[in-house]
Amino acid sequence: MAVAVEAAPSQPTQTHADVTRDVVATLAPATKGYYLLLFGAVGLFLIGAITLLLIVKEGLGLAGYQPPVFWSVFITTFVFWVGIGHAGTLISAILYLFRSPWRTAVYRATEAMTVFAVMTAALFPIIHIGRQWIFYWLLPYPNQRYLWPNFKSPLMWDVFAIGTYFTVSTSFLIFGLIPDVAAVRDKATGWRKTVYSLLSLNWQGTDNQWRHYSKAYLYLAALAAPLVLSVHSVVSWDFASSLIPGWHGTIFAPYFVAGAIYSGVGMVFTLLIPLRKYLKLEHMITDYHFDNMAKLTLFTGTILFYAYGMEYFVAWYSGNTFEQTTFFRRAFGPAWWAGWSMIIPNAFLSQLLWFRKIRTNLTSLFVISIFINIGMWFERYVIIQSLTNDYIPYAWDQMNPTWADWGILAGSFGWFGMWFLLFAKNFPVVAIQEIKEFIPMPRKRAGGHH
Amino acid sequence: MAKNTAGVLASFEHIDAACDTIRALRAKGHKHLTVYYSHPNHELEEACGHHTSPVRLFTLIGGLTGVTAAFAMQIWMNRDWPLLVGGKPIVAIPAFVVIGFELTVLIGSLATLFGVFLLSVAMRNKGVIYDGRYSDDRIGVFVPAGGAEAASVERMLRDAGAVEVKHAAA
Amino acid sequence: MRKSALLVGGAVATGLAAAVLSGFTGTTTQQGPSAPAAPNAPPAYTIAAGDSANLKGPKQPIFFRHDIHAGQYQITCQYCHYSVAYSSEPGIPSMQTCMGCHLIVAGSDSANQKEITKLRDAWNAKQPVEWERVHYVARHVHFPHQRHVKGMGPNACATCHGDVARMPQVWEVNNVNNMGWCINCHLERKVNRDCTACHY
Amino acid sequence: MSDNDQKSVSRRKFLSVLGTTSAGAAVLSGCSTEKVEKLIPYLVQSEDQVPGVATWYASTCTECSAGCGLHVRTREGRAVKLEGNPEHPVNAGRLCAMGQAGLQGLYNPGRIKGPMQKSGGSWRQISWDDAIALLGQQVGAAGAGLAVLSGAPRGSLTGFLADFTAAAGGRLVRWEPFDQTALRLASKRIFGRDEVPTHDFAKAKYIVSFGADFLDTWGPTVENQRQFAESHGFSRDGGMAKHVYFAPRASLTGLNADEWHGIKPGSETALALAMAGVLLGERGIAAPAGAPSVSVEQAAEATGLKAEDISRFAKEFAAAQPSLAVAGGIGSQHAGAVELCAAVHLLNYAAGNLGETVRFGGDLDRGDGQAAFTALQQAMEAGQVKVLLVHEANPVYGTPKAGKFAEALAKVPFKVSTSLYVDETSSQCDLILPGLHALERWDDANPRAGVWGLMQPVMEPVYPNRNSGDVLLAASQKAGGVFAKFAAPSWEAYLKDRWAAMAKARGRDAATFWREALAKGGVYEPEAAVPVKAVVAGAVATEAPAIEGTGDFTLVPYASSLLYDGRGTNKPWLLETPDPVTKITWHAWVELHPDAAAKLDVKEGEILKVTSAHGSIEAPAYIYPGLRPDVVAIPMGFGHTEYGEYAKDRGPNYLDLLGPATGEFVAYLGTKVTVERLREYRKVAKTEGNPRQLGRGIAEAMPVAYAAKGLTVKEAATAAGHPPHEINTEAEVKALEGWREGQVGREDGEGRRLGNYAGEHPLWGMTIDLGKCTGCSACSTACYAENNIPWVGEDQVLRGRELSWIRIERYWEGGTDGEPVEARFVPMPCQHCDNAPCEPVCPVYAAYHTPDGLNGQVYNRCVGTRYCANNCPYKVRYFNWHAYARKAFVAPFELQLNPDVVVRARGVMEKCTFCVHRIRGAQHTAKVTGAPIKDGELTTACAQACPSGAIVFGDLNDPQSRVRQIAQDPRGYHILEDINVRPAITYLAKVVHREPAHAAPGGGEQH
Repeated sequence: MAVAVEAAPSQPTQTHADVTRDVVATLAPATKGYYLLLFGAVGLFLIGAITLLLIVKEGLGLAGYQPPVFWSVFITTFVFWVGIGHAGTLISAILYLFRSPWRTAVYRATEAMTVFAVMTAALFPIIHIGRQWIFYWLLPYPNQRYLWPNFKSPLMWDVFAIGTYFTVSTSFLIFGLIPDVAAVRDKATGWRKTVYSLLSLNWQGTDNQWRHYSKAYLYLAALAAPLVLSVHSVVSWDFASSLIPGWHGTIFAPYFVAGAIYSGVGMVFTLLIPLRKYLKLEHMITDYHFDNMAKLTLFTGTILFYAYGMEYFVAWYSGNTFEQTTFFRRAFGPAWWAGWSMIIPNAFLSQLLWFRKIRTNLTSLFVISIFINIGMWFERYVIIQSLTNDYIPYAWDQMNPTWADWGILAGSFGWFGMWFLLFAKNFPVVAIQEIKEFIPMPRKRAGGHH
Repeated sequence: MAKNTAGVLASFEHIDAACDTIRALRAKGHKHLTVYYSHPNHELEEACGHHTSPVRLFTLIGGLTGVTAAFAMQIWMNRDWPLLVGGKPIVAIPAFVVIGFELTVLIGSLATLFGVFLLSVAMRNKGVIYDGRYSDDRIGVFVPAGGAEAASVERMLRDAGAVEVKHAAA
Repeated sequence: MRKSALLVGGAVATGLAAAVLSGFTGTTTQQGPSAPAAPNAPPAYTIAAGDSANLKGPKQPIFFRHDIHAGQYQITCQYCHYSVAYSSEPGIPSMQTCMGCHLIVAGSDSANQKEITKLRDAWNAKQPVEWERVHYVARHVHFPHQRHVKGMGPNACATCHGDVARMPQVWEVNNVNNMGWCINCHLERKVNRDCTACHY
Repeated sequence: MSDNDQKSVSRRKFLSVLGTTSAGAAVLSGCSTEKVEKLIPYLVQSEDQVPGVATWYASTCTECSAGCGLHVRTREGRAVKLEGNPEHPVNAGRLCAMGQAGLQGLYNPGRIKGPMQKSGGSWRQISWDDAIALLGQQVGAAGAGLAVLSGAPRGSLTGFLADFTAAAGGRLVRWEPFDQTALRLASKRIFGRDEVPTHDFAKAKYIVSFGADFLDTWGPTVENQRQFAESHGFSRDGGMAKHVYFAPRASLTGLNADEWHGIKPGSETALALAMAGVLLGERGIAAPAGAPSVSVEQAAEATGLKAEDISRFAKEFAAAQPSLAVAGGIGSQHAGAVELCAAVHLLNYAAGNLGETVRFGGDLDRGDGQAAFTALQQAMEAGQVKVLLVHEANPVYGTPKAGKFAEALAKVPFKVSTSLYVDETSSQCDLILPGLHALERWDDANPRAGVWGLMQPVMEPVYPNRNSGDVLLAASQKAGGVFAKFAAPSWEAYLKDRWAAMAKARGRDAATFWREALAKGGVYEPEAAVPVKAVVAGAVATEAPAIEGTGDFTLVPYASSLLYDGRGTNKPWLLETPDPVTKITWHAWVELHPDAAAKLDVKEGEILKVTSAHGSIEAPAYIYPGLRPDVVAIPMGFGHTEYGEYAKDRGPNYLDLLGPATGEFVAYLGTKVTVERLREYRKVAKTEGNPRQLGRGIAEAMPVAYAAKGLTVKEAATAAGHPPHEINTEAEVKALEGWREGQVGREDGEGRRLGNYAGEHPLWGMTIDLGKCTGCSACSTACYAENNIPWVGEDQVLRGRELSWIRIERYWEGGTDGEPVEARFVPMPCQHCDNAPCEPVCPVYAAYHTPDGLNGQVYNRCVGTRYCANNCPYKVRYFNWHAYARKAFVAPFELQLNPDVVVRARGVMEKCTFCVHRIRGAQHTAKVTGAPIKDGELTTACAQACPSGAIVFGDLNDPQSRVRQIAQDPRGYHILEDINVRPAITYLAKVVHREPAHAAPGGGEQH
């Protein structure tokens, strides 16, 4: 991982007490602006919910599906959200194993983002199937028909991959929260105290608890780390293991993982930059953190750049007319606009991050991050649109999304935003205990510890 | 609710002081100390001198169960009602690897959590008094001691630099 | 064997969700074809139509006594269910078939006479009797009776429909609209278990 | 079939009740498991109806005047499928799309449910007795003012109508818009025979068509196509006939020609005469007296062809013995049509084809011609017609508006219609006595000398209406007087009498004769061929007829083989089945040549205003390379203002542009029009994506020279200098070779646990001969009928969501930079790949492989992830985006559903099943009877229907089976072979009459 290993410039002025105080302060009663945002999110979510009801009643035909395009916006959005999740796990698990100092301030927020993103993504396999009410047939449960699902199907792999990812990342988040919730509990009063003490599972931070805890945290991180690579690889095999030109690519797994982290970090910027301002965490989440995350963005963005180039090169070099047609039309076909709104933000915009000025300027980062989100959504859209022109020219057709597609998309953002906002106001979005780990405790004798 | 343990609870501000005290107490034969601190800390862990946590066993067993179960399930279910798809063999091991991996991770991590819960929450020593500041910026050392012994322990703790000492009655 | 297999599968698969969901899909406790109906048909054939409401099975417009026709008088199933041997459908006896006998046979006691009168009235009014359906399979299942009768002999009927000859009023002994029920039998007899054998 | 109709009908009533409530009838519950509550027994057990077992009746198709024989499959007393009668001389077991769709006329929701009388401009239901009384009274009073306009096929009814009108001194006019009047008159003029000759395409080794669309609408198309496939379909020993087509627009017939030349409209006569001249010269025969002669140069001048080409055609034509020239199609029916047909007669005469491929004595069914119609109309205008009975005809729709037939009709005091539907004509009448559909009534048809087809009621009428024959007989009794003599108790009795007479004439016992006829579907006797010699009476004008009006474009209206003259437009199957040429569904369009479109800067879908001296219409544009740049073509059959919900609002009626019909026939081709852009758009609901195959080797073709050498497609390509682009490496190819064994091994091992079907596992497969396929789309309509496929309507077709399990792909070859455009048709059903990509991706095994090699699709297991459809390289999987079946099969359409096939619910994937229900049905029977399934006794609906016999289905594991033999033909290839999905369908490459050098197999150009 190409991240700085220089020690975190921890703020000498800060004591452990300050950390606790500042973080607990973020849980203070919310302002009007917060509730406005929250209601906005809930509103979007309701739009999605109503759209879904109509779809279940009337049929998927409400969406813009146009054979041979049997998948479109729903799967696009599904992959988009799964991708978002990855940055969180990367920062919280992999960087933990790498002991990279800059993760501590941001990992809690990104971890939460992961959980909620996967929560959103997990809805889509249900939304997008034709008979939503029997989605559970995808699970291997004993039934009177003696039927089992088909484990050779990439979609089954998906079910397990997403299920595992959701469970593990959720428990990882909650696990990390326990000591912090305890800390909050000890500051809280009234009914909040009771709630938090329930949630803290009576955590007291005894030597015994800590010794199991830190080991377990290490193992959990070790288990979660490969998920960062596996989950999106599995998702990419939904496409790569088919034989559709434009899907059938061996580079898909690394290409998707890089894309996932890229989009994830993009979303982290989009969420953290305003959040930091709103919760007044400037002295905990600093330019130093953003700079490092920007470097991560640059790194993954450059991998994407390479992957895009490689896709075109392979299509040309293979001499395979199907591949060639697909990629030609991706850039110059009827849907050229989608193709370019994928390539420009992802491949080219990310290259701006070579400049430290841009990396450390939050405004530019924020703007870029918005483009990253759009670009990455379109990447998935464009890849899925390969369906418009596969083997049999007679069957070719273009498709246009309808209100139903946009309704569900909006709903997914509402659903995600709703959860994230609720979390940000009720749980410490910065890991108290881990920040403290990097702030030396006062000593009687002079000199650092041996 | 278990009855309280009688003993002395000292709060420290300085980590080196706390560590020295703990070592001293253990040297004097106080085996059942309870040390409170707000974040994972190596010095204190060393001072308490615990062995490595057995939680890793849970992880290992969980992971192994996961991978075996995954393959067992897939192979058995495919043979239970064999259907030809795409000219692939009924038992197609390569296709099963993914789920094999996923279940390893899933059951492995669930087992780990279970382990921690068992060892540190369910089995935590009840009835030992606690102070809210230990989750903030103080280190607490609780020495189970009663009667006369308590007094000597308190004295020693204060000398070691405890900023505050409490007594817990049985 | 299958039960244990299922348990293994269940445990391995997805414990809780599975347990809950299998409830939705009506996981049946019934393993394998159950024995023909218990000999609970009353010895004397003297049940009044009024009682038929208290008997098992849906109440029919005419209290037709399978136990008398098939049991007491030993009329073979195929006499009435004429097409079962060469069609996927067993065939419901036409009113003509009924009248073939009941032009003469008027019934032994008043209760039976009352029912037979109903039949004759319907025949004179040229109105077919609308029987309540007891056994059915879902639309997406094709059950070829002829093939089963051929394979399992003329007494195959009881395997699914139970010992109708002892039922004053027919009830659904086995839930035949239940895939597990079919599969158990096909497994036992080691016969075709291909999906498109029934589903097309 | 019982003799007492009333009784058997009352039986069928209960059968139909039973059929709809039980006996596994496919109802719209689709995959749901809703319970059937009642079991309704028959009142009387029918001896010919067993629940769950199909009963077949022989009948005759009345969709057009060709009079094909039918086998009607009924289940529980409902007709569920129409198939050709193999014994019938005309169609020999085959059936066209229109015929397949006959069922939709039977079960059409637009059918009138009882007699209706118009009072004060609005309809009111009346009882049959009142209706008949009213009719009788009117007819009785009409006297010589009685007139009957009938579009019914020739048969006993026509005979009766003749007597009926004659009795009162009235008139009967038989009106068939597409009868070949010009051809008939030409025969009269050249050979002195006032009849339409029969043609034998099977014998012909060289076929020249001067705008005669014998695969679309000209004559008995099913017979033509069957014979055409016989001569023009390639066979190693028999070679392959050549087909040249001259017309301003390439119809389906034109697209199946080896050479299409869009010559100047009206110049065909000169061309035919010039060719005849060359022939006569070649063979040293004297031209018949009075026969005009045209030099090759003059012809070249007139047509715009090269002189040497014309002589080439003539020489090739002469060299091939026997050959065949045909003319008189709708698309080229201009004012000079009689001259054209006369010239073509001379050409056939010169080539010595008379008695060989052109035979007289057949006397094909025909109407009385436009002259008689005009006379009737004048009488109506003159107020001489008191009572007009319109029977199975829709002249208000079917004649040019400028002809003012509607106005004439209004002048008739009492107008009666026997129409089954409220159409443009019946809605103008005073009394409607809805008749019965051909499948519900007793009737017969006499399409040609020696062929008498019977119709019998195969089911209880859908609505309690009455056979027009019965009605007229009853009315006659009411009318009394001169009509009293029509005293037959019922039409059935009347019919039997006539047949008794026929029996007598043949010295047969009436009862047996009748019974045999019922069983065989009629009486078929060889036509008595009449030898003719050319006696040219009357001159043959050689110059092209004038095209009236002004404008840059000549209007070419043409009849579509699906909608015909507009009678098909109320049948959703025919509207949803794409037009074979343009692939457009549901709505009318205007065809422009690419150059013309470029000149006007018109894009597809732009609404064009086409204006003639007589009116103007508006329809979206479709750019079609098979046109002369100086013509616009418009399909017939659209523009209904009545005729049921399906027919309405489907675009304009081309007839609004034509002038009044003068003379013996309507000069469809003969109007100049101007075309004007309206800058409004209406997306054309076509099912075609990219019409070029981009060198992907989907529709392969090879020159006849190579085919004769027995080259494979790849060899032919290499020989033609286009070595195929090899994707598979040697190692891969080796792997493929070993693959089949591996597969079989697995089937033996684990296949056994899956159980076994009757006997050894068959391996079901199919071959499709592209050399024979004409793209007529009969197969896809048959598939709709067999498999309960719902139609989705125009808006869904625009979204590409049609569910046609077997689609006919039409690819263009050439057409660019001057070279002629070639069409290649590829029927594309599910390929049932051994290595199917759709199967492993289904998470619930809804798509999987059966032990007998089918690609199974279990609807009720499908959850609708649609991955299978994505992963299908042939894109032959179709998804139920909405509850299409529920929307489509409104009462009484649901009665036509095939009980053996599940109706698919919303949210599930569906696709071609190789008619698995037929396979399983045959296997059940085989199991019960113990007799194994013989090759050929089991086939799919598409293969059964195909008039060309291009599709063959069978067991590939049986070395004797026909399909196995054909699959080993050197021309055989698999589409997309390189991706190793191992399809079960083998296509035989099309064979073309072209110089090897020009033949670019697999479509030359890349994208």
